[in-house]
Amino acid sequence: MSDALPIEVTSPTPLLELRGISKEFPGVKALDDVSFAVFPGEVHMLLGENGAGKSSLMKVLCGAYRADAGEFYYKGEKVAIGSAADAQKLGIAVIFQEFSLVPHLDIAQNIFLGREPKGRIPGTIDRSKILADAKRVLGTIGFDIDPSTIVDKLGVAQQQMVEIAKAISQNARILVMDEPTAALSDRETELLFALIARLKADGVSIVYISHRMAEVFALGDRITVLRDGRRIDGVRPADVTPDQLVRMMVGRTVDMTYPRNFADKPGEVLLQVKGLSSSTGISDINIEVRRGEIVGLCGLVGSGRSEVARAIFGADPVSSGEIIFDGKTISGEPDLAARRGIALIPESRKSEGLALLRSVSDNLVVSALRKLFPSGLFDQRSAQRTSDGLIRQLRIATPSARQTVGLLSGGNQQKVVIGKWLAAGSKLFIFDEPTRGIDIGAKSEIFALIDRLVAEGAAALMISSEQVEICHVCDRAYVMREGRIAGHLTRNELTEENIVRLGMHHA
Amino acid sequence: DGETIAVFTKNQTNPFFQTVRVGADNMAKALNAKTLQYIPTKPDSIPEQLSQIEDVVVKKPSAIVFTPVDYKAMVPGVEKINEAKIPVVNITDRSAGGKFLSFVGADDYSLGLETARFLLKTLGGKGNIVIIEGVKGSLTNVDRVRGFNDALKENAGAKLLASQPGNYQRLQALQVMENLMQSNSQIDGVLAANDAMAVGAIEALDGANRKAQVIGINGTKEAIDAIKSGKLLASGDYNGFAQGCLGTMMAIRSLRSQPVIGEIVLKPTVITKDNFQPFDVPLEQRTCPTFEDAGKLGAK
Amino acid sequence: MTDITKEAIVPPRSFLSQDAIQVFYRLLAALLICAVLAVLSDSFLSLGNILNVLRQASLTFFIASGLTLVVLTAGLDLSVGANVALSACIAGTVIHKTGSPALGILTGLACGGIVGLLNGVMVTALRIPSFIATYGMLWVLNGLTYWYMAGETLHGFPAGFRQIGSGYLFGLPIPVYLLLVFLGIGTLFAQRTIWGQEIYAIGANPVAARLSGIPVARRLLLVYAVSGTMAGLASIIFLSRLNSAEADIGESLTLPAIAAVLIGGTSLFGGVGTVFGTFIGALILTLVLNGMNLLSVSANWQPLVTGVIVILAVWLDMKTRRRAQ
Amino acid sequence: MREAAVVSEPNPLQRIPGVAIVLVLLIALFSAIAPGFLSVANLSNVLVQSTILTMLALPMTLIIMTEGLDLSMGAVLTLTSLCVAIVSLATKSMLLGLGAGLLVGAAFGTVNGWLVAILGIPPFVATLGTLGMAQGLSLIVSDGQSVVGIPHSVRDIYSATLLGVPVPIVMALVTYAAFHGLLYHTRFGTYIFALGGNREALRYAGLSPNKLLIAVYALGGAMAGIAGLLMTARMNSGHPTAGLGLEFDAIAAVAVGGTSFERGNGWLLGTLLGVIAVGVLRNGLNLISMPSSVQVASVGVLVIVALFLDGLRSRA
Ligand SMILES: Nc1ncnc2c1ncn2[C@@H]1O[C@H](COP(=O)(O)OP(=O)(O)OP(=O)(O)O)[C@@H](O)[C@H]1O
Ligand SMILES: Nc1ncnc2c1ncn2[C@@H]1O[C@H](COP(=O)(O)OP(=O)(O)OP(=O)(O)O)[C@@H](O)[C@H]1O
Ligand SMILES: [Mg+2]
Ligand SMILES: [Mg+2]
Repeated sequence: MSDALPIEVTSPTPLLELRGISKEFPGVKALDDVSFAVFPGEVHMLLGENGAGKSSLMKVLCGAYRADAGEFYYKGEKVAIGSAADAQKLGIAVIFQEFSLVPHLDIAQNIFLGREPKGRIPGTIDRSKILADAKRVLGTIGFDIDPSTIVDKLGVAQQQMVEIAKAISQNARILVMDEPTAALSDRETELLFALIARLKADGVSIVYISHRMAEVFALGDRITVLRDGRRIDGVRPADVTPDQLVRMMVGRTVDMTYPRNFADKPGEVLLQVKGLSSSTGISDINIEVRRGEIVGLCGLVGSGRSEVARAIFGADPVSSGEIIFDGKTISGEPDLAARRGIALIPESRKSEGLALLRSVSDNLVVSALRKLFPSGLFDQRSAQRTSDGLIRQLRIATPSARQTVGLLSGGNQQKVVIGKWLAAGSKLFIFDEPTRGIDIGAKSEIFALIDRLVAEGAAALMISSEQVEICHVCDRAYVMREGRIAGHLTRNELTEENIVRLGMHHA
Repeated sequence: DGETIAVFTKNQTNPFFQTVRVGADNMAKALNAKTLQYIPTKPDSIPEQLSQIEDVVVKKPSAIVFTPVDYKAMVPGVEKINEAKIPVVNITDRSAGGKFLSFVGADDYSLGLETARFLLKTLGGKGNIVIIEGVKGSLTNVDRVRGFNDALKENAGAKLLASQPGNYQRLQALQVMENLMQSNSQIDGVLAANDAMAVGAIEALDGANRKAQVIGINGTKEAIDAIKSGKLLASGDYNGFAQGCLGTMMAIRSLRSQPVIGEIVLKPTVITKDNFQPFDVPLEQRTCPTFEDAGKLGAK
Repeated sequence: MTDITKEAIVPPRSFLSQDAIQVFYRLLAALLICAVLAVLSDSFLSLGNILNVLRQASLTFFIASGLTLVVLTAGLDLSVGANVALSACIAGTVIHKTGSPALGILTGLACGGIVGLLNGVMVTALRIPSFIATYGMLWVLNGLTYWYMAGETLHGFPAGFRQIGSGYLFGLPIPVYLLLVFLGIGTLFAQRTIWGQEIYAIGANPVAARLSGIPVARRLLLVYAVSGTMAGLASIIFLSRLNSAEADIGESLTLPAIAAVLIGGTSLFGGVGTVFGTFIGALILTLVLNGMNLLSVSANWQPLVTGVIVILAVWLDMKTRRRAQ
Repeated sequence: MREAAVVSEPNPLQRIPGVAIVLVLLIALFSAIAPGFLSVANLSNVLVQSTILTMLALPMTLIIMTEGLDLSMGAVLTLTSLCVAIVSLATKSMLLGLGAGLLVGAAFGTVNGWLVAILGIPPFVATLGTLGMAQGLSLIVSDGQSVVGIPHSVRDIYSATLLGVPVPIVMALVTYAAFHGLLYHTRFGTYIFALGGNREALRYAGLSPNKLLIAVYALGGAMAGIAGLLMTARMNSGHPTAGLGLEFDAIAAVAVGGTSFERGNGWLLGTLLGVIAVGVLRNGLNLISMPSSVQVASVGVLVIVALFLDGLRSRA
């Protein structure tokens, strides 16, 4: 493996080839006879619906899962990838969808976990070298931060950057990125794209999983589409339109413009927030949401949008200000807000949204227990019926309502988080990044659902980093900057340009 | 006058040691001295009593009245006291080492022997017997059970069915007894190494509507009550009150340069329904024996 | 829905829930121990002995059933034993002073419940991890009890009161009826009420539970109070069964209760387990001790055997659980 | 804003852990009211008394960091203490005794690790089981009796001094230094953080979490072996119940010291402070002759107060 790689994008032999990979979980055929090839120096996009098997294929590729059947070829030679160590020897590095960082170690220790430079005394670590090395790696991806910072103190985006640094530091020939931008802000996304370009120039192959069409066409050299565990097709971006790609992924046509039936006249005021401040860093927030409206809440990552959502829901303590919902002032814990009819779909599905060890059904009914069982007596059958309905409605790919929710694919987990509030009969839905990690088909269905909800008299407050979405579906939007409302945009003013302008620091 | 006597006992849960402490307090009050009680927070904890000794040595009380939680393992502690030149009297369990002014205690072996003999005599020297043991390895238990067994050996007609641990705990003794009754249809006598276990065994017998003669050891108030009501055959008097009194007395006398008795081993008394009256007096109303009585009670 | 998606959805293989399967395996383990004992000892299979075992298991079960709820929320209550001791001593005093068993029972339950509630307050309002909060509480309660009892023993209670612990009704010991009642109530509460569901949800992920609109603090208070009240109930049974109480009765009750919960298949990480499993756990522990008494196993060997059984029981559980998945 | 919170230093007062505050308060209080508390002899007492618990609490910190627990430590300590006594009695050699203690301790630790890592039994249950086994073996090898008559060389370990410092304190300091180095400066230490924080990360890094886990538990057992030597030396005998329940003291010290039971966040110095705080409290209360029932409760109050202060701090 010491021989230099031919930097030849059109090399006839793939760098790595997977043939006939199958992988079955109880009740789920995650991969069914999938073949997949990566050529040197290409960015290979891997697309598919939620639960199509993308992450599973990559986990097989990097040795985290053992395939039931299939063969691996490295530069045309048959190899075995039975463990993470095997994959590493072949120069494969992965940035997982779920973080693989150790919270109470610092950035440098995380980057070089298992590959620490040896100190003078056996067993010890050369502290100055590890810091210097980390600094260098962080430099190559343009991430300026002290490598001795403890990872637990970092935000999601920063953790994602460390994750990337960790993969880069392995000098991999093949780099797998599973939805790397889902948690990144625009600035970090740009850094990442620049990095990808550089790696590509160095002959590194990149497998890139994403649900964002724009990225597919901006970055991809080749595209492989999976559907229900099968390989559907391999194409070049130049040869397809987004519509065609989507049809390959979902097997039908999807309207990607998120149609909305805007009401002529907004309804009565449902939520009124007056001068809200909280120790989490937001101050003097004034927001109004009327029945029948979808109101956007935009701004840069870290501008405090989630904090506003949490404060309204009672999840964070309010230091001053007033929240009037449906004519009455509310203050207290989330259970009070929930009972009055507010729903919060939080931004982190794993830590805040789901009981991963419990079943899909348990998770789907948990917020609606009081409504479904007013007598206080719980009935498993009726809970199951309710969840079966939601599973159908949201097209959640799961073998049954009894499946453990932690075993679903990322996007399907997100659907469960959304689904649990549908049964509760809430009046105001606060969505914090509801479509993060959700495939295009599901996205348009979810927007159709929100549209239906508000048409029936509910309202929604929606936080999203994808400004296109905000512009398409919102009646109007507030833009936040540094913990305050920086401006308000009406339907007519709602453009990406305006959002960015208002949201920028020192605009 | 005004001496402080540090009194060490094994735990705060066993009623026996409460009688020791009250005895010591009574005597100290009578002699114009005062006591400081040291009890491990975890019952019978060796490391803790060792620490307490080390702490007390810093405080330098006039004298110490000492019950080792373990007679062998506490020897280094006693040596620490000796090194600090604090006079110390050993009560209850005889320490395996160290220098003491005096020892005041009862003889566990003969207590076990005598109470068991009494039971066997009542049964006419024969019958099916079970032993409920205390905490494995504690001096009191070893000697008492040895006494039980020797009494059994004297009576060829008596048969030992089982010897099982109740750890000096009422509930455990009750459950052991319940279980033993399942496998033994006829149990005539129960030898329990303390009163709490004896009473536990009686509850088990009552619950199964079975009868057996039961003895315990310590002479606690509940045992006396049970003897009065005829449920308990007898209890060996361990006489903690006298031990506390006499131990403190010896310590104070030595501080005042009065003569002391080097060793007082209280004679075993078997409390039965014929002689319980003197024992049926509330603790607070009892009076300590005098120095002259001490000789009669069992000085060697 | 497209046809392909439909294919991916395979119906569940078994109509039994995972919990039911686990309980079944555990029951099997208990029966296995019974079979071994029946072979080794003639007296084991007598009706008397079986009732005996059930009655002995009941005390552990009362404590452990409340504890199960706490463990389901990913908490732990190390103070249950000390709570039993204090409640028994206070209830005993009340009966002595007033002569009214009813008043004594109420006091015992209330005392246990209040201690539990205090645990709950420490865990929710003061945010002290339950393991530590209840460990601290254990010592505070011990101190209180030692001080209150001052080395004395309470004994001698009215005959009527003593029936609760040692009486029979239609040939069955009264504690066995109580055991069945609380087994039923506990199971219904955990499986068939929305509070039970909420408790499972809290254990599985407290943050998500809070953001799902569950009043987490109130439910936790409830759970700790119930655990305390069950300790109070156990103290009453203890009192009437042994006709006496002293300061150190709790010490030997805590670890067996926790062991019963864990052998019963409830996970310390919360969200998984059943009250019925705990019952079987208590049963297994009692069977082992009963067997060792019947077989006259030397005292020295008893902790060792118990330790091995605890590990074996849980290991078998893990094995079957893996297979079932 | 959270971004700001990362950069700016929080109020330094808020960063002082609860255990340090409690310790300082206790020392101030007892200096004022307990005669003799500040004497060198007494302070040396407190430290010497804390050494055995230190030996248990340090490895317990590492075990808790792996989201584990070792309930068997007290019982294993008891067993190793007996082994030290029996072997040194038979061979008249302290070193052989220590060797036996270490061996038995490490063996038990390895069994714990094996049960937890390979069989996947939850640590609480696995070590509850081995607790029973160690306790049973202690009773069996000693037949419930104390083992006495051991050579003087063993006893000297506890009572001797090195350059005027009692040997147990020297041993504890060396142990602390070793653990500090191990946890914060070696690869093994790094992996301990990962065992509790993110076991998957270790697996992806090509390391075996199972082997590491076993090593951590084995270390705990071996330390119980060393503590067993100290215990035997302290009692000049072996006793079949001497160390029972010490594991809970160790766990309390770890918790008081600010190590959390989740996600591999541990603080060794805090553990040391926790051990000393418990020692100071007991010693001071003995010196002022506090009634024993209050002493019993005070340990509970200490634990609760320290954790409460920590909770306040983390919320601020
Ligand atoms: N460990 C597992 N056990 C059981 N089922 C699994 C497991 N891992 C994945 N699956 C199932 O395999 C299927 C494919 O999942 P995978 O995570 O590969 O989807 P994905 O394409 O990455 O989806 P997403 O876009 O939502 O991340 C899903 O139905 C998922 O529920
Ligand atoms: N400058 C930053 N770079 C990277 N991550 C950040 C930054 N600022 C905050 N974060 C982290 O990003 C996450 C979201 O931030 P926060 O909730 O404060 O703002 P938001 O506007 O709601 O952002 P989001 O778009 O993620 O909802 C948090 O976990 C936070 O710690
Ligand atoms: Mg995925
Ligand atoms: Mg956010």
